[in-house]
Amino acid sequence: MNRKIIAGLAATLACSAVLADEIRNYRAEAVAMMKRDFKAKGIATTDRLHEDGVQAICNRSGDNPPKDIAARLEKDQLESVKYPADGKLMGDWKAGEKLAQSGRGMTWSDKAGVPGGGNCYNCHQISPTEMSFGTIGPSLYQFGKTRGNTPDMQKYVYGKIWNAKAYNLCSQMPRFGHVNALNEKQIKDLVALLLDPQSPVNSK
Amino acid sequence: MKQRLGMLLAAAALTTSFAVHAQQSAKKAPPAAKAAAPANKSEVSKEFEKFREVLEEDNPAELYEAKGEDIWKNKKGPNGTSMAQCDLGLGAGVVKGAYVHMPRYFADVGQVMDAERRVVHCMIKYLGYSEADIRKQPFSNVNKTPDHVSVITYVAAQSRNMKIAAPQKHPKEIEAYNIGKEIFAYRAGPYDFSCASCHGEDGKRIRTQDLPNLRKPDEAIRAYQGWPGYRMTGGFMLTQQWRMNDCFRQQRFPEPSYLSDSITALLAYMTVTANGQTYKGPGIKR
Amino acid sequence: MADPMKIRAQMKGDTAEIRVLMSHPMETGQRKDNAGNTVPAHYIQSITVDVGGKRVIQGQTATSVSRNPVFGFRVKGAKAGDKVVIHWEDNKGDKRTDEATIAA
Amino acid sequence: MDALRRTLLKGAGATGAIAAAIAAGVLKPSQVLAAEYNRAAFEAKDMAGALKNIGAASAADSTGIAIKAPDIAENGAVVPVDVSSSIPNTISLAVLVDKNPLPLSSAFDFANGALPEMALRLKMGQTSLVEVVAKTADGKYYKAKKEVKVTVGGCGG
Repeated sequence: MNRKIIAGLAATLACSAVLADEIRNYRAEAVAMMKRDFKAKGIATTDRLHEDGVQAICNRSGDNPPKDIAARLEKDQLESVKYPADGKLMGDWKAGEKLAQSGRGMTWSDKAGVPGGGNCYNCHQISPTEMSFGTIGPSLYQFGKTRGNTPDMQKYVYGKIWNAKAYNLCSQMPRFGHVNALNEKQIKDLVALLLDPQSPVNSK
Repeated sequence: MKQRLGMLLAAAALTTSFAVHAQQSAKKAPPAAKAAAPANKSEVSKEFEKFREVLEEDNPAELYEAKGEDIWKNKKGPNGTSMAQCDLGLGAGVVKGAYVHMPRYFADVGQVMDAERRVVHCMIKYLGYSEADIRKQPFSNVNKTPDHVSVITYVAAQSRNMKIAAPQKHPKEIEAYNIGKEIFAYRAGPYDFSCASCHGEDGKRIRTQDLPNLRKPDEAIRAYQGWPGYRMTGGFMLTQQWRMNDCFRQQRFPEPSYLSDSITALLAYMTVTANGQTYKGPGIKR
Repeated sequence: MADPMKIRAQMKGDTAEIRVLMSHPMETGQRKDNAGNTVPAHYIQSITVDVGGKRVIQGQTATSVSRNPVFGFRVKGAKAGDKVVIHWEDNKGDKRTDEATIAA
Repeated sequence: MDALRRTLLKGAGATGAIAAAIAAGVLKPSQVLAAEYNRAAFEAKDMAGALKNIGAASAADSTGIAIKAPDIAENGAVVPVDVSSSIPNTISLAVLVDKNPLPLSSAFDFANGALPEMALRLKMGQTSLVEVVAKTADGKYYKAKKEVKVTVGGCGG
């Protein structure tokens, strides 16, 4: 599907660009160059260079898609979230903390079939005991304490980790469940890390 | 759903003028959101800053710089020949200042080359190094620092305290910059990352590592002069080509070929962005 | 053979500041290589510094010192032009001596 | 050289034998240090063992020893540390890292104008105390310590 969309989009854009000011379509040249230069290594195959629909829209809008389009695509993404069949969304916050620490997963140096990590501390402050945290995403310290852990909140956090693009189409956060980077149990454990009252995230 | 998506995208394409590099969309507040207490995010960075000067003052990169100089000057390559004919862009044999004037177009090969690509080109052509061997181990590891890494370190050090001035005259130089700019912003792969995911905003960090915003001259210089750099983890020299390679690894992309056009283009984009800034490398990095 | 040291020596008032970079793996003997084999310990054990023909510093080191070691010392009463001779030896018997002249 | 004879580096006992060996031409002077390597101290697996083997088991806490090191290290593989002693007649300094598998990193003797101070870079496998021992010419030992936190890093800059 993606290829068709991209082809259509590219054609449309290429035409309008040429008509507008005769500038070259450097994006198309860049993508063609990357497809020439990048080689599959381990689990990182070259199909990863193809944009999917969400990536295509974000790439073409400088991460600033038109509001109506964004809203519709976000709804699509949200509809694709698979919630646990047993209805339980909170797992074990201790397992979640371990997962949040791990930055592994999906690189060419990671092995196929080995569960990856959540990569959470790369971008977020979470537990107060971990000083080494990134700031690309917002601080999640006291996340549950300030928001509570109602069923709605659990559902939001689960969905956000499963597919961050369901809530903000061009978010920098990966779609962990959507791309099978994290499984159901792992996401439950991360939900618990953020929302469980016993989690250090919510300590005073 | 697939069809719906397609229609939406087509609609979007028709109804919107797609400004490249428009501002980041406003983040949607999560339901019932109340911002958590902001972390004192600069505390750790400040502590690192206090000791940066100490680390930079005695940088083991100098050991590799000396080794590279020996190889360049003293016919230490496989053929026992000299680098006198190697033109890094400022004339045959001229090393002083050459580093900060690359990437540039080289008429003898008809393409734009970044510094590392040009140095390796010369080492193969004039010193008799094997391209296959260099490609077999392009980057240093704990067991071995390849000769070309030392030579690049030497060449870089010969531009210390000089102003960066990557040319944008030849059409291919302009092309490389513009393609590099697009590669920088291109989101793909399972994590939806582009270079800009980490390097597109001010004041961000991964873990404790500061991330320069590579769209700005005074920040691009920080990345530019970091590499070639002595990597404290492992304790060996790594180059710009390595930095790009490992960023793509963490971007969850497939692997860019060593010395490829894509990497030269990215380096052209970064270097031109840093033009006018003073080079203080080689670096010492975490 | 071991690569040369990089020695910097400069007078500040009546005191010479001496900085030295050494090229050495400083293997702990605990690291495993890619094949899973333990890399044997390999580290500098002794260091001496002579200034103007006199032994001013002697030291012993072990694996807690970083790879490619860096040391800084200060010697009072040294003069510009004095020769600084630094010597190291490691646990495998490799050794290296390099010298520099104290700059004004 | 006299000052260097009474320092942290001397293992117990060996000195006389080595002097005799040199005199007899069996050992070259350049081999002396290697022969005298304080193996017991440097191979001690804990602080107590290392301190005991440099003779500093009962060193007194002192504010005369300055340790300049980061509160949080950018990288535990290379922690820049500056140590110095203002205790009169300090002739030796030893630097230890309490949580490392082999805590004693180095011991240096100073003579002939060398100031009792040094800059060096340490490996630290985890958050640890850097402990510095000073020995004075009259055979007394003093110590001081500073904590350095070691954190998980990002992608390496």
